[in-house]
Amino acid sequence: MKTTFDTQTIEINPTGENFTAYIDGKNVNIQILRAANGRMDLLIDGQRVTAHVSSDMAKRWVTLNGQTMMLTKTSGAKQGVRHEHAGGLIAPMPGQIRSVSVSVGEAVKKGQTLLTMEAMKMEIRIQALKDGVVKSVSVTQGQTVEREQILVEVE
Amino acid sequence: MKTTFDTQTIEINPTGENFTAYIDGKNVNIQILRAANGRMDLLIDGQRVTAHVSSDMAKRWVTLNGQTMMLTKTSGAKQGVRHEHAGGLIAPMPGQIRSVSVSVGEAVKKGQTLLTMEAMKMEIRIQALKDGVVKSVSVTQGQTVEREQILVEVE
Amino acid sequence: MFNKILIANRGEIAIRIMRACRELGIRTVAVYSDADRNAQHVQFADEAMFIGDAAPKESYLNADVLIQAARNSQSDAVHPGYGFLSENASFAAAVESANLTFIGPSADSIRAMGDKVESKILMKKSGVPTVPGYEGLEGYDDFKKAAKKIGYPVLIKAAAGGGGRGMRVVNTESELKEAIELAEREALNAFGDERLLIEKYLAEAHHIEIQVFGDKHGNFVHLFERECSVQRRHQKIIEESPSPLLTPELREQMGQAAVNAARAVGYYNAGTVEFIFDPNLSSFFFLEMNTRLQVEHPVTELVTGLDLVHWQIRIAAGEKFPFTQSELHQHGHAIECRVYAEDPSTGFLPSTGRLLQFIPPHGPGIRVDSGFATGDEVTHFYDPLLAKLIVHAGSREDAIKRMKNALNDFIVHGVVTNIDYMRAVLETDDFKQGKVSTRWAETKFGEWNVPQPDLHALIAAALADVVFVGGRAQSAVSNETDPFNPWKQTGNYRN
Amino acid sequence: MFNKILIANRGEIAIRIMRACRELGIRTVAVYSDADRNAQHVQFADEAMFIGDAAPKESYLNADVLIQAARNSQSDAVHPGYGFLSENASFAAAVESANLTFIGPSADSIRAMGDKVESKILMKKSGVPTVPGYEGLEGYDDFKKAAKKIGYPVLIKAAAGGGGRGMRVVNTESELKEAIELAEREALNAFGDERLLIEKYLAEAHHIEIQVFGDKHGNFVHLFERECSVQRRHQKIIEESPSPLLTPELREQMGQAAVNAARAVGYYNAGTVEFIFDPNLSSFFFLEMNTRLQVEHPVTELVTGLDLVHWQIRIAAGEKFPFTQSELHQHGHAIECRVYAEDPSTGFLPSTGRLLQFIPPHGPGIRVDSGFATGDEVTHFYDPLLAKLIVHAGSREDAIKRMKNALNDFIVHGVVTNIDYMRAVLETDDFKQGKVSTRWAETKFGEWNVPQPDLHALIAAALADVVFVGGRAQSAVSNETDPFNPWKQTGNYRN
Repeated sequence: MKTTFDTQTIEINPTGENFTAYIDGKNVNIQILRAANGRMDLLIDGQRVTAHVSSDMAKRWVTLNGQTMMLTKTSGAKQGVRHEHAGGLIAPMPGQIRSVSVSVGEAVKKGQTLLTMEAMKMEIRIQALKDGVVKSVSVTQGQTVEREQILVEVE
Repeated sequence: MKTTFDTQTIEINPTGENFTAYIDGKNVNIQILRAANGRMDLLIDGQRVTAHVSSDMAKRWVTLNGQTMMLTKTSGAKQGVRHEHAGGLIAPMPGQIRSVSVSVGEAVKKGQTLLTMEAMKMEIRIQALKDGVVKSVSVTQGQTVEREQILVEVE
Repeated sequence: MFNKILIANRGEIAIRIMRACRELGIRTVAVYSDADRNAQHVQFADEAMFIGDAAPKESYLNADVLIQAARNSQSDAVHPGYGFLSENASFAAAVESANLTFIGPSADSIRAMGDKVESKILMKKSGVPTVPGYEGLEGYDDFKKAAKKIGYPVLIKAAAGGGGRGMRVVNTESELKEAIELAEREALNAFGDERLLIEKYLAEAHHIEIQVFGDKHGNFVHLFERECSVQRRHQKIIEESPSPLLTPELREQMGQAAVNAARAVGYYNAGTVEFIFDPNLSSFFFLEMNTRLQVEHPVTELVTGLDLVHWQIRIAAGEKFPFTQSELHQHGHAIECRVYAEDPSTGFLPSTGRLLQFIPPHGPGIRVDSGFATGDEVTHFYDPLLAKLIVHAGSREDAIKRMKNALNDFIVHGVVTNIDYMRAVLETDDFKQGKVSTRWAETKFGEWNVPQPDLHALIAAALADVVFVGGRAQSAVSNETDPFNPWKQTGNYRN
Repeated sequence: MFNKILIANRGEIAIRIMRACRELGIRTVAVYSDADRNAQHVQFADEAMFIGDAAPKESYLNADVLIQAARNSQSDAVHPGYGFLSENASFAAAVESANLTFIGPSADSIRAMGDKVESKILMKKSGVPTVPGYEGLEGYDDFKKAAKKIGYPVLIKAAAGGGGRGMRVVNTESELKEAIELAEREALNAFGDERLLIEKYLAEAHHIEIQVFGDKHGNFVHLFERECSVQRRHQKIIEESPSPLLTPELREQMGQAAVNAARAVGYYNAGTVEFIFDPNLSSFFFLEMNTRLQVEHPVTELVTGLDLVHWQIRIAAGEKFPFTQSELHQHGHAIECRVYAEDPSTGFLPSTGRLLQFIPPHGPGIRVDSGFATGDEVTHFYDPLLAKLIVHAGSREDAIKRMKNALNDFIVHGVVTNIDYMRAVLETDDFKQGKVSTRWAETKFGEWNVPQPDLHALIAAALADVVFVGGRAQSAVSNETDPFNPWKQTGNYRN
């Protein structure tokens, strides 16, 4: 089975009772000692490795030696998931719009606060990344927004 | 759905978003507040009840208010699962037969040690429940036995 | 003693208070907002009352509804926990007016200490050293003048508040105006009071606080210090006791100052007097008094062997605090790490989502206070504190090692946490030597880079898709069978 | 300090030792039998070595294989834990001969104390009070005469052993012969030595033991007592420290006697001197010395604040024990309950099976040392100890309350446990008043009746079949989908 995480492609193949992983032109031997409840005890080329793994849609959470990493499964063509839109400012986290300071057509300067939102008791300022003109404002005061929702576009 | 545990029969019926349990000629209202991972938070006739429940074949393990009980699902006709066989002595737990002191046809007295087994580092004596004659010996020294396996019969 | 206590809070602290109630044989009533219907604290309580919508103002900050819930459930006391209404004098007064006991100090004590302006003036009068600064200013020009006199950097903070909200460090005059506006708005929003005060910002300051206890019979003791200097965005993340900086003499002086502060406002129940400590001057300045249980109270519990919540309840019920100062001692060393759902690589922005795995560590000397379990949702409505991880060991060195191992064993999947970040902090020489000041995380520790997945991580992620088909590693519908047979999925790959 | 330690044990104690190693920065090597391939202690270690078949003789009691495993893994020390080969002098000697450090006392000390006959004679010589009785008897007639002289009831026990194996109380002469035969066989099987000794059986005896520590530089201290009188079948189930019976004077005398006992055999590392204490006479008698870590060591760790396993390792590495007797103190009160897979309603017969749910409690002052997790199999090959539940609180009264709540929160499904039984013991007036002697459980507490399922239990069981179709509550194959969506099963029944 071939899978791509972000830009890395890896192929897992069963070999009798064990597996091999093909990655970067090399084969790695894997033996599963135990796999249950989101945890795997493995021998990778003879080295004991314990990994906790969880999945949520395309995301994979992996903990190894106490370090947690997040990987994103992609089709392999895309360079990961894009988090910015051209000139569009997106919500960094879910929350509520507290104030909108600009309207469509208004000229704004780099660093100017365009709107503020509140999340987890914090006030967050959304500021212009460049000088420009407001192309669209997609939210109103009091509105609840989701993470990565586009709030305002500047061009 | 009608279920019998040991000798008690209970019928669970959905009523809209909730349930009723019919037992001993009475109806009890049940509301499920949450049910996940083997744990249920219920309102039973308005009273908050938290139960942990696990199943293993016909056995149901239930913990309520810190007390754990084991129930056995039956067809309803039987009076629970029988743990004794007429004159037959069964292994109280899994283990290994250490010695067999009697043979078929031998007369034995109540309390006489018929065989010994070892389990979890303990020596357990299997003794005659009544005076009688050994009808069968089903195990030999060194043999591993399962819980409730018949070891010897006296009649 | 009380028969039933309503806990006007949520999350880990609600559960922690309920544990104490259970141990004292007192029934517990949880309250919950719409977002918390299935929260752990609701499941943990003997009874639970719905109090309104998810937004705090509609539920956990709604005094009337909370008091009504206490009356409807026939509770005889209310424990406010920390945050929310815990330092709201009107709430404390309203609880007492409803013939319920408020488990905390009197409304007057809260009021006296809650106002950062008034309390600072009172402390000056009582001979408790305070940070140079000004109170009662009005209008931008006054602030500008004051800041100039004090000298930049200055600190602007809410007169009514605490916990870093409504607080801004201002480095130059050009930042002053917007900082005041933002702080006023946050203060108004968080505390319903937009007044601010301005102080000298001490760059190399350590945050050292003293736990105090007073009973209703006029007895006061302190339970020694907590060093809380590891902070990000003025929020504590790692606390410990004893402080690696204090000499026995300084500890004694600060303890006495804290008791004096408490006595000045006729304090009873648990409280914390926060000081700024300047290691170069070996001087301490009164910062504020928190008139409630602190988040970091467990480190004090571990080194003193006292259960602070038990004593909060007992004192509220009129019991005398049974120990004199000389009977209290610090044993060993305790450290707390606050595990937050936040991303250190994006300026500690909160992270929300469903907890796919939530496995706290355990073992000798390890305590975890948490309000979450696997499968729970971390929402954006409330504080992103997932758990408090606290360790106790014979020495500071052993406690640090124990904490590093405990952080290593703490598995959280589904939201980004600060676990790796905190372990990296513990591994610095500055932390080991006790040199971390309150601005250290921003100025010295620097940027945090997320560890990049290595070969083993890629293999594990890819293998999980093969091995756990239909199990944990896949949220799509499939043919999971018996979740109690760990081998069913791996078929003949079993070793 | 060591680089790598092989732990020649399994279960909770192997994990507990590995935690200490991790904290000291030492790599760990687990060993496992065929039955333990997937055991928690194997998963917890840095490395793991297979040592043989499930039967202890073929694996955990096989000294040659264990030493070979230590050499193959390039370990530089071996920790034996408790049980198995921990008190086997030949093993200790063989470990040292293989140029590995044995983390425990010298083979000579083990040998001197391991022989119940020789050690009793040595203690008599050293002025440590011993129980009236006879050693070195041969043949039934000698035993019969000795028993008559002492007066029934008498206690027969293995000269080589401990932990209740090979031990029999004999009430009348008619029981004597079979008791000797059984005890000899058990002793031979467990210790490879069938010699027995006979003693007066003290009916109202309390079991009080003193933890001692010696280093390799001739320093000795004791870490106070543990009261271990709650026993069934001569096996401890509940232990605590301090003992509710001891006065400071008696504590001091017993501590001194224990140190004398240790000194008499040139002891180093952790050891425990067990005494029988007669509350009517206020007298104590030497019972035996256990030359290893005890199961119940955590209660001592909690009241003294010392990590006993850390100190075992440090002392084995040649460090000096850094505290003098006067620097050691008891803080608060600690209780341990041993959670066994056994059925109190059938004479404590072990219970085996797969753990369908295994949810240990947590919270302030609660510690759990366990070698099991949900999904694990409890087999008949080894000791049925599922977990040690240990609490620490300010007072004995608070500790009892804390323990009752912790037992309440401990969920174990799949095997029968003694949890309910232990909670019932804690609720008796005798326990509360510290009056429980070693025979109390059998003679006073009486028969244990399993709680009968009530209406709510029936409803919960029946409802689970409806709600959890395909989930936890059903072992048959069905259409479980996403185990992380708790609502998928309940469909529109969700509230």
